[in-house]
Amino acid sequence: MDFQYDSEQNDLREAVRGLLQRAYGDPEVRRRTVAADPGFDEKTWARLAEMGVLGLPFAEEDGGMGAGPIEVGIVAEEMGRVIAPEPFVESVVLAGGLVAAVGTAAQRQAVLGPLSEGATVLAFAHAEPGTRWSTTARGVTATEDGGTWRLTGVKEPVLHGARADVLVVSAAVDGGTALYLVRGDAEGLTRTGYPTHDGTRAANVTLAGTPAELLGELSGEGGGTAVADRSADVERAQALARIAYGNEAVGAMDTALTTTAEYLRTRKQFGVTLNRFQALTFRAADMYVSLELARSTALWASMVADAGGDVVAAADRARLQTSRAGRHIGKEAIQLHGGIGVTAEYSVGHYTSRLTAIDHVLGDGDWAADRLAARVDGYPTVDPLGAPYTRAD
Amino acid sequence: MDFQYDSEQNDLREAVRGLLQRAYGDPEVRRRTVAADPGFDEKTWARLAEMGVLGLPFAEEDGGMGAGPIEVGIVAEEMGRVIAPEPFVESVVLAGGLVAAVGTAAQRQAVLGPLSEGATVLAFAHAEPGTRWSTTARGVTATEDGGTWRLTGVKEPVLHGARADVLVVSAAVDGGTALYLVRGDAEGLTRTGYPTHDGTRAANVTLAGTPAELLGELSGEGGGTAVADRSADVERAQALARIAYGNEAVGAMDTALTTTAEYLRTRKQFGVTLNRFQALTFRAADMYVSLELARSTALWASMVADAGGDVVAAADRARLQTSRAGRHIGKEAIQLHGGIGVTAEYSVGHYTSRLTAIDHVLGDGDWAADRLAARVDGYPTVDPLGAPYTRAD
Amino acid sequence: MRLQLSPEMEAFRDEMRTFFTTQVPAEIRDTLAARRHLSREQYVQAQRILNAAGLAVPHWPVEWGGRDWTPLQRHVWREEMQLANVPEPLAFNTSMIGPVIAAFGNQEQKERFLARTANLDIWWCQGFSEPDAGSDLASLRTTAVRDGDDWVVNGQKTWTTLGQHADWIFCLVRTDPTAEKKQRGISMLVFPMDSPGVTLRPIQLIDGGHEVNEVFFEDVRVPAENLVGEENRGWDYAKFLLGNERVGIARVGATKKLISQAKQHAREITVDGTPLSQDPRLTARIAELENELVALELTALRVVANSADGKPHPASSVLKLRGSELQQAATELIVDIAGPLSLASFADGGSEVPDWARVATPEYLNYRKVSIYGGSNEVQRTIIAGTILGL
Amino acid sequence: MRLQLSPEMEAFRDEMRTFFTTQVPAEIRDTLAARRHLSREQYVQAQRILNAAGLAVPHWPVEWGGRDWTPLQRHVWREEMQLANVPEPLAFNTSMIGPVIAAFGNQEQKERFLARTANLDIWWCQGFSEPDAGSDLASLRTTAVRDGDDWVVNGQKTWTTLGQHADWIFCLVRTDPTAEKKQRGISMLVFPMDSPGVTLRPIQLIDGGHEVNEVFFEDVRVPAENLVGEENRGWDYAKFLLGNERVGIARVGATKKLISQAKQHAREITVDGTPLSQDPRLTARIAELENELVALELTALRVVANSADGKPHPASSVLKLRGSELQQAATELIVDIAGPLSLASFADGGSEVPDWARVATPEYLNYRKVSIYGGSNEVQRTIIAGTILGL
Repeated sequence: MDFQYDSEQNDLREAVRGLLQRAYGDPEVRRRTVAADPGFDEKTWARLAEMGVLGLPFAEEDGGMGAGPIEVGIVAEEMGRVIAPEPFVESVVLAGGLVAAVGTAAQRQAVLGPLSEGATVLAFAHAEPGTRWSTTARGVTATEDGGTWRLTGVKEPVLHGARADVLVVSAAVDGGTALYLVRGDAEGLTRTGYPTHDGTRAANVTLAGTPAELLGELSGEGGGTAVADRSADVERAQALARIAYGNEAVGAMDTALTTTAEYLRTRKQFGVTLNRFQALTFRAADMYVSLELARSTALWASMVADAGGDVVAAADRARLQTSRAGRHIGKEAIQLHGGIGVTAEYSVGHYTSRLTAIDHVLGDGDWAADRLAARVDGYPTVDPLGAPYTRAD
Repeated sequence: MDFQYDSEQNDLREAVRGLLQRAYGDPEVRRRTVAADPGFDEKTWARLAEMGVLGLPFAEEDGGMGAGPIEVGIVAEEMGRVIAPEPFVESVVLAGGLVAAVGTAAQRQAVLGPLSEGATVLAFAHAEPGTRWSTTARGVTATEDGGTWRLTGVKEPVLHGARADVLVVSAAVDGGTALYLVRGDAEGLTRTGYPTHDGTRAANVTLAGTPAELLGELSGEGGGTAVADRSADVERAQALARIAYGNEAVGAMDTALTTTAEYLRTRKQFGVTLNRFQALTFRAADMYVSLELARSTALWASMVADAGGDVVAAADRARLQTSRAGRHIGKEAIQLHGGIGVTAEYSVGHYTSRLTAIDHVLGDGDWAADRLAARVDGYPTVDPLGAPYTRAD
Repeated sequence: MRLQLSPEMEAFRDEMRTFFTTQVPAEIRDTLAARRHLSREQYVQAQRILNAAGLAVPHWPVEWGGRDWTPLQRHVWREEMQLANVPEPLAFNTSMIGPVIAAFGNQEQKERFLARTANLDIWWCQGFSEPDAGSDLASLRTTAVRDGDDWVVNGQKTWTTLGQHADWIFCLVRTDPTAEKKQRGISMLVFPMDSPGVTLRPIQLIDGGHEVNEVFFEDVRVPAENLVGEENRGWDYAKFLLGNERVGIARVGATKKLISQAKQHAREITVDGTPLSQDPRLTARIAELENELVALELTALRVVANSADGKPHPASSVLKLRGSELQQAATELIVDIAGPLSLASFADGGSEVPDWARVATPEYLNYRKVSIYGGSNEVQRTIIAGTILGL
Repeated sequence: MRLQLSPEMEAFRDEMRTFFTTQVPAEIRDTLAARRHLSREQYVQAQRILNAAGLAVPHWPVEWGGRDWTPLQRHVWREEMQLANVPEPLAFNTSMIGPVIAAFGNQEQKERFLARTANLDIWWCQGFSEPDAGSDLASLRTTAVRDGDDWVVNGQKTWTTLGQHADWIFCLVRTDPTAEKKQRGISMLVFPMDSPGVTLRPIQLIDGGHEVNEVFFEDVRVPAENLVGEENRGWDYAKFLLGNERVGIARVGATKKLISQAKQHAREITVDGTPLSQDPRLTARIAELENELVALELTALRVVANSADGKPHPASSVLKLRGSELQQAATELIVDIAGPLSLASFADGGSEVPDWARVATPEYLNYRKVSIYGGSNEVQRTIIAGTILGL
């Protein structure tokens, strides 16, 4: 067991941090960037590609860097530190991750190569209005007609769905949930984008007989005639995205706490700086406790993914811990700032907004806790260094 | 609507407070009293009887004072203020309340008269090992043989069960749960008493064909041949006891907070009194908030009982609120005292112990919350001054 | 001690309920129910309807439109208004400057301002907070220097709520910089927002909305007759006014409304085919919140019942503290019910996400303010610890 | 970065597990598992078994019985010991006075004390806290005045844990009352508990147990050779020692054990015929607690992994704070599972209430101490705010 980053990982962190500091070291730049479509900076996206960040988790033969979940976590944490609006988790980890996991070799190369190069943005169109955090599709159905798949139904909210060049769309088929590639300029595709509260973009994606390409091979006997159920792949890709979001949240919480501590050290009230008020400094100390516990859990979940352990269970743990910590730290960061904390002109409220968004994309803390609760009676104690989190090897 | 006590009620409070202050104003006296069986002071019990307190809720024709739930709440709060160990709630409100609600006129006079006079102690033998907070009996069964009822089974823990002169025992019969009077010296009755953590006494009560008197009339056609199910009466009597315990808890919390504030004002650390540490005074302020919200709810629940409203629902609300408040205040009172708070020689830990006991006798906060939760989707908003808490009249 | 409302109070409650649900336009109430921002015109329209019926300033002196109600009547009036989604009369007018002028203003000021203030003919805003003062209000720096028949005001105010709609401002200014205690030497001036030298800069909040402002004063000339009460007594008036601000700040009715909406929304979300409203964790959470709210309402009623002699009940400090926490908890509950739909904050046409889910998070973020403004929860704890517990 | 234990560490863990579960008498482990008090003899027996196998003082210098283990090995050793319900070597001996003597004592003291301390031939107790000092340890008043070859000690200590079993006490005493800072002028003396002038008064705790004491000193003569290290440097040794005290204070293994017991107990309680272990609220509560515990364990491992250079990791202050909270939460959980059975605290023969339910509340009440002793949680927050956040 070893909790130390190696030198390559430290180099990666430094490089990404440097790039993002240059881009968003001034919070005003981020504010301006998210104010205009597409809600992020295409140049920064390109620079991330140049650095290899956008191909980080993909195999080299697919155009990627062949790195792993630890490296993904490092990037995500650094994104969170400046709440960079580029869709790293959404596009690379989640949508790209699905293509990498399910796609044929040709699909992987066709989609992941341009993604890694920064030439395209991917989005995973899976959420459906009126329900929540599922691994299956119900509201969009797929039918095959003369060798062409056509999708019909509504996906919303789809993060970065209006900007995306390629959409990975989940759809109900006989036998489960299948995944499809849909081009942004496909016929019968209507996308209505809008900003989310944290400056991200989301969209309503309406499909009306929209042509689509099945992601992955057909399965079944005789060379494959059946469409495979991909809900387990969705579960796993979402778990990896939850872990990445956990690391992103840690980065955001770290900055929120640092900003708050700095404010307490410098802001004067009643003739003294706020750090003379013990009730406030103790609350900052509690924020630190939440942060470090969340950091440990997010880091560990990345290591579980790296070790080939039960990534779904680990992601639930990370989700629960970072959800609780994110709410605690997000609320307290504003409260300890007082009035300025709720203004858009000051940075800390944007961190709270981003933490709130992360908390609702792929399952909140209560949701994760309920999944964990359903299993607690099945084992006596948890060993985070043992099964099912580490694979015997 | 009127939240003011009338002058008689204020007089009652003053009288009870005076009596209990004389008895337990020195916490060391309470500590000595609970150290020896029966765990309370028979003289104080007699004085409470002289003051009319032990017959407070019973009809005058049954030997009581004909007072109501408000007066019961006043007494209970004053008991809590000094954590008086006399079994007012257990004997008068709960066991006595069942006799008053279910008993025949003859039974009421035979049992409640001596209870009101302080000549006897009653106990309700209902809890059964291995289960919790039920309105029904399973572990004790009743059978009739030649006009005599005999009970067999185990009740535990029965508060004041070893000292009690008369036990009200619940037992399973065809058609539900019936109630019986069992004399302390009945044959086949084995009682093993022991102290509880808060200095109260409880007992294992084992019945082996023990003769018992059915409480209340037979029901059914033809003058009555069937034994009535009394689980609704048990529910109602327990609800009234929960409300009384809520008031008792408010008294105990009030003293715990007062004691803590006094300690913060006088105890010196690092050269200054503790009230110079804002982190501590803010926590005391939060204790006050918990106390006042719990006080409002306990008082209101007494008023609901007085108004003939839905006492079970009101008791659940009071139980939830005082459970949360009791834990909060009990824990913080010790923590803010530091080491001395966990010693038996100092009073505040005993308040925490008593609050913990109250929290587990008749249902804890989670239990009450679940009962309330089962109903929340059935109404849009709660009106504490409307139905079902006030009866239209 | 008696739980039920008297028949007279029942009738009063029915009267209020009927008025609010039938006399205030549905469009205004629906906007508030949907938790969307009201326009200036809607505020004015609603208040004038209330004022015409004598329901805008019942707590004022009878001479100026008050009703001489009992505290319980006022409580019921406010609760029913909130439950009916009727916008409350503008606090700056009816709870702040109005009562101050009624109590401390001269006869000319009363005649000049009170009726128009009650009717929202004048829209008032508050000039108290300053950037470097925060919770330490008394350290304000805006000055007013006497010059002939005028005061000349220079300085800056901030957090001026709805200042963009305001006709007039009531302002704390330092008139005696040499005073020994900083609380002395402060006076209260009132003047039009279009006075030369007044500029307003909007402050955007994290929900994207514009409800507060910075206000700058550069050599603003204010006639001496616009001094309220006595010179250098402004701090006393501010304390009087902030005491009024705490009235009704528990906002029990508004939070009840949020919870009842939350229950409705939970029926619209399904998880694996089951409505979220049947999820035991959610119902348990609602039950806990509702119970806290009942406890708060009962505490408010206790305070009301025991403060008829005009002295505030000690427990009244609980109302702001817990009231703000419960408002925040209710907004958080709705975000969590919306779940992923809560991301669609600024969706417009073409979205299938219901309106309530769109506004959920902006509202939640905006509501972080309620534990900060009007005396932060830290200030409330200081009051409880100091005044009540003697710490 | 790697999650798995190395094969060597796996083997080490197995070795520890096997040793603890087979070499320490079941009677002792069962007593601890039942959360009953151990006798003095049981403590001594267990520690001697560990010491004979080199498992009592692995963190000491190798010369005195240490093993030169990595921090991870020590962590695994402690965890496995707790999971196996093996009583840990007496902290006063192995984490406190032993390391101090090893680091600061003279050669004669090392030879005189260390082996017997490791083997619990001497049972040590701690004389630090005083009634008027509390968390402000440095304001201690017990004095030692030099008189010929002796120190003469007068004063009073309190919270002396298991002092009733102790052979010797290590004591902070004021040797220079004129020192400018109160932290200077303090020295550390060791002396037998049966020295003339030492008296011990038991303090009963709220669970009815006797585990702490007051210790009074009246003209106790202590030979000068019993001064540890240098005169007036005692505060440095105390800080060194209290730093050690924090090691392992997270008590993750012990809390894990409590939670696994709680799960078992929940299967024994039925509600309307259904085991409590299937109650969604209970399982959710356990899941939350378990997750917090995993996070704490991982944080302990991070601290361990990153403190091989001897410098404590900043996050180590989290361990005591959260560790105590989780221990308390676990004891509360068991009380709540026991429900009404938790009232049968001091039941004996003739009761059908299971033993675990009887001890539940006394243990819960007793455990309120863990957020107070060894540096209260308020002290921990002060450290975090000051040292880590710079506040």
